[in-house]
Amino acid sequence: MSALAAGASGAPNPPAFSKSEMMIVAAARELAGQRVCFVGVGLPNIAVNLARLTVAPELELVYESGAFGAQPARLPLSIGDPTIVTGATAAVSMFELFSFYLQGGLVDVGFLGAAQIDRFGNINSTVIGDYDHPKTRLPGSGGACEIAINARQVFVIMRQSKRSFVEHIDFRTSPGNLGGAETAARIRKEQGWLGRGPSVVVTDLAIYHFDESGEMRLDSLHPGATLDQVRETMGWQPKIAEPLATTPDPTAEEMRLIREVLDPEGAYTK
Amino acid sequence: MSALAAGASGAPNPPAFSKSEMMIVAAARELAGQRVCFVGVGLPNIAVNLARLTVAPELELVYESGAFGAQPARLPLSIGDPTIVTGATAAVSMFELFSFYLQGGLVDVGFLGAAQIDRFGNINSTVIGDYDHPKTRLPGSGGACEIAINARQVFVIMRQSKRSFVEHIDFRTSPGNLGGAETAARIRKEQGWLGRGPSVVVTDLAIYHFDESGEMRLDSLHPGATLDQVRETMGWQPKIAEPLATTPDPTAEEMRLIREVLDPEGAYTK
Amino acid sequence: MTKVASMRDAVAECVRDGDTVAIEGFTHLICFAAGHEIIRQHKRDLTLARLTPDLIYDQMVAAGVARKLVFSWLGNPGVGGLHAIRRRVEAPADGGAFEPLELEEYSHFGMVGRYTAGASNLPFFPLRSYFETDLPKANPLIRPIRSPFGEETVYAVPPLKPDVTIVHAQRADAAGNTQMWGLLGCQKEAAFAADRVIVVVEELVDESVVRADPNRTVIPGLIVDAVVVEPWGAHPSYVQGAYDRDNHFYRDWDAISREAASTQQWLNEWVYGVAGRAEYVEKLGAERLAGLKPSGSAPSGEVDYGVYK
Amino acid sequence: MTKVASMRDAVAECVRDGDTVAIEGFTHLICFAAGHEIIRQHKRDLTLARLTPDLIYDQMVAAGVARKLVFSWLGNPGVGGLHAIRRRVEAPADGGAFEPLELEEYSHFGMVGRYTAGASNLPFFPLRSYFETDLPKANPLIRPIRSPFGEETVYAVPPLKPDVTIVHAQRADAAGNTQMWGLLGCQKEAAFAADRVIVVVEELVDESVVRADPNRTVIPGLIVDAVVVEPWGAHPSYVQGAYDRDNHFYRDWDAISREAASTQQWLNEWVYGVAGRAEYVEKLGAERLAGLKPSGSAPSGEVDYGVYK
Repeated sequence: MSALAAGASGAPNPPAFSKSEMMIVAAARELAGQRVCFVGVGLPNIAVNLARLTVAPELELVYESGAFGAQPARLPLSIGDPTIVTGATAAVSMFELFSFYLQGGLVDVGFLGAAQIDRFGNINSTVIGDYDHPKTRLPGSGGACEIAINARQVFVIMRQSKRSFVEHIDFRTSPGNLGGAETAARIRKEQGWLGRGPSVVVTDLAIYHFDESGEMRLDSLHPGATLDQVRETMGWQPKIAEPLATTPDPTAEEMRLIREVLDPEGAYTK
Repeated sequence: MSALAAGASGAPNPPAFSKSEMMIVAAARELAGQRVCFVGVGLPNIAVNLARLTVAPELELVYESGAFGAQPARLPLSIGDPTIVTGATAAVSMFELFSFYLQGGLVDVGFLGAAQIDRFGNINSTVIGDYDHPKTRLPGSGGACEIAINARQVFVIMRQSKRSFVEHIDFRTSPGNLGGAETAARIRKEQGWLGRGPSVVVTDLAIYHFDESGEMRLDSLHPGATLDQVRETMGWQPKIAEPLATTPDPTAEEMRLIREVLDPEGAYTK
Repeated sequence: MTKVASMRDAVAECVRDGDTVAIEGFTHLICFAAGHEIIRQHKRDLTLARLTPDLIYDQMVAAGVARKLVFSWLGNPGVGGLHAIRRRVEAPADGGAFEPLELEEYSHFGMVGRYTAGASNLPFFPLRSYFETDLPKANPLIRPIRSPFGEETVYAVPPLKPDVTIVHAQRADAAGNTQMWGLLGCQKEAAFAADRVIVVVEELVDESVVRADPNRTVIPGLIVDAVVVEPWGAHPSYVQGAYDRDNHFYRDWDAISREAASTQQWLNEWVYGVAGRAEYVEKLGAERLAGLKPSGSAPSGEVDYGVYK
Repeated sequence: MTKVASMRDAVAECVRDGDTVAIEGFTHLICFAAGHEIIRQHKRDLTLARLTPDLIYDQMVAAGVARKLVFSWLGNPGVGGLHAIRRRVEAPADGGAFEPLELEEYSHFGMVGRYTAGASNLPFFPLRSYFETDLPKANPLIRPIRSPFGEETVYAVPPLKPDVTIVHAQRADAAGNTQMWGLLGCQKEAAFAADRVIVVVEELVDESVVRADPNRTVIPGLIVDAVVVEPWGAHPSYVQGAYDRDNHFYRDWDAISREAASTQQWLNEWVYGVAGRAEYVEKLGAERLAGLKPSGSAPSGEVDYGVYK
């Protein structure tokens, strides 16, 4: 993950950046205009904090651990860091968090990572292989199952590879667009879900959104990434937007914030 | 209610006491050995506070309004008096109170009043007459319905009359022994209720417990009350214990506590 | 962005004819100031939800704002009945002067469960109440539900999602982050369940006061539409640490409300006759207010959240 | 009547072979001291329940106390997997050295709902999770339930009633009235759901400290069996206001736990090799402890409950 890509936008003195940094920046930009974001463990943590300092100053962070309106004095190392409580506007029980904030429909964007994802944005974070005799036992749902169902929309952030972007996931931990947009919309409506499902997938190579059929569509290639690279790291032939965009380089300010303010030790960006 | 009865126990200088005072004292004494008592509005409020000062010093009071371990600096005038919160060990939401304390089975004794009661301890506190066109609209359940189901046992405290001790109640707000002990025990077991139902009824004339068939049995007549008075104020022929006891007079200490400490203004005992 | 508004503007904007309105607070923190403003603005056809309608809904019903009550205990605690409401419930046919009032009745826990389901977007809330009682017959919205584990049947109540919930509290910041202490009732659940929320506070505080003690926050600004600063806004109910319950008024109301005429006279004097809560408070007089102040201070003590840099 | 006990006595009396044990705390207030004592006392066949098994259950599983996990997220947060647990889950057949470990899996909200149902004596708790996922196939205790209002189907989880719940907190009085601040997790629900409760605190305080702020009380003494005073008892987890999470240890554990042998060596040194938490703390050393103290104080401020005489 230390591969550096030179800026491709022709800007003067483009800062060098890693694939992880590009992924974080791209995810942060997608949060423009959003209001309430549910923050899970890992990359979402830094992406949402970057968004709050750039495109979404009004963004309210709801930490899965129960802190609301956090003003961390340092980049929280985990979603349970004590720095997210001191100075927060509220610290609540998990019952309240999951019942009233998440299931109650107050969360605009839920972030999910994934071990496997399919073309309809259905997600596996439970096991690779058979459930009873797994090849790899993954962490499991945590809050992912209920975030996928209840957050108004879902952002996925993950690195892509043949093992992670697959035709068929081994276990469905979090429902996406199920077998397609029509079924998904019907079920979400019938069941009174407040969430509309996945809306964006940001990887180390590209940005995807979901088209009318509920399928992932490649919309923007990160600088330095190629269509061949994308195809080699997916288990299906992706739909491709016309025209296909190139993700703008991280700005100098975005890079400064990541490297000097948010993650000076490189915990997320190594 | 200002009728005074001379003490019948032959004690020297027996204090004069009203029927209400006798009723409060008798109810308080029944709390001996109990640990956690759910305090509703009205007479139970003074009875449990008297018990705590006499026969049940370890009694923990759970106020329906959400205060636990209250140490009121004055006799609380209502169950929502601010004096029950200041200095309490806990003040909790009603969700927590009803879910964890009451339905969770932590309450040993729940106190209920009633507009009507039948021989099996089923209670009406909703309407007199037809529900849709009532002769008298009463307050309704409040917490009475769930207290009857969930408290380990239920104490009833009420004045008796032909209108209140009836063959058939007009509306069942709180289940007692239903049609008899056998049915009641079966349903409580099948349904996983933690409560065993009503165990004592204290009136201005007498004390009743429930026999094996689940029916109210007259066990003790208050001093000055007669069997005739009891029969004239009940809608059915009561079972009568052999031998029938006489409730011991209020002691001087009990009277002092009521009149000087708990209710110097006579709000409950007029 | 401040949400601070006058009571007049908050009620005018948030409360609409035909709405379901919940002014919650169990004995504590009942916002009479908001109820009176709703009366003054002649709102109509409201469905009023509260565990205990208390004097505030008796007054609102007497003033003709309501067509329906959703409740669990209908009385003047420790005093007796609610006469204005009973006039419309007990004599709907012969008393031509009084339109019938629709009642929808639960138990306390049922109402708490309804708000909880509303706040949680659950289609129902299960509880052990109601079995072998007549309440499910009186209210067909109380329905049995079989446990998928074993043989037990419990009852379910439907979600209650008020159009507007109004809660009173000790303090909030301008964004609506609200803290309260003492009896909490189901203020939180009722607020999260509502489409719109008005918070009425004794004191507006800086955001830093709220942030110093995040566990004390009961309602986040996120769900709040208006913050109204209205000292003594809960009188004759009370505010822990600020003023006592005015038990004399609760007793006085029994006589005032026994007749329709005396009830209207009281409304004319104390509701229509004042511009707002400030005037009402002035009318109460300094002596009465002084008698309701706590006799001393009982500080909570401080805890330390620690700085983590 | 004091409930104060040593950790040794509390665990000896409250935790029995075969029990379902919940040591709760979401990232915050995880009682490692109790987990280590359970290991030292060679408890066996435990079912360990926790949303996030975390390092504490990885250590307990490595030490052989558990036959089953009930959980919702199995990992070392921000670091990776839990190797001792994975050794028993991924290679149950070929690795003769490791007995298989039974897993019963939910989501976070499912676990919270299970504790809530347990605490409330409800036969199930309904939630919107699980629909159109494989979780109900993997765990037949996650079952659909039809709403009695309309067409919606939600899922139900069964109550979880631990034999013993162990919670860590900032402070309690000798009767077990327990106050905590910061992230509350589901400590309360897990405690109310349990048959027996051990509370482990940083500080034993006088009853008057608790009574000064009744809204801060999370667990009433009523349900508490033992109060253990064990400063630093949550390390390497943390206690808001008292000490920070020892993130270095969370990272170190990844290497330590990769092999069964190094895991055992660590247990020998840091669990079996010390008599209790006091010795463990001494072994950590003053410098390490000093590095975990907050960099400053962040006081909550006081509120006034008022005296009402």
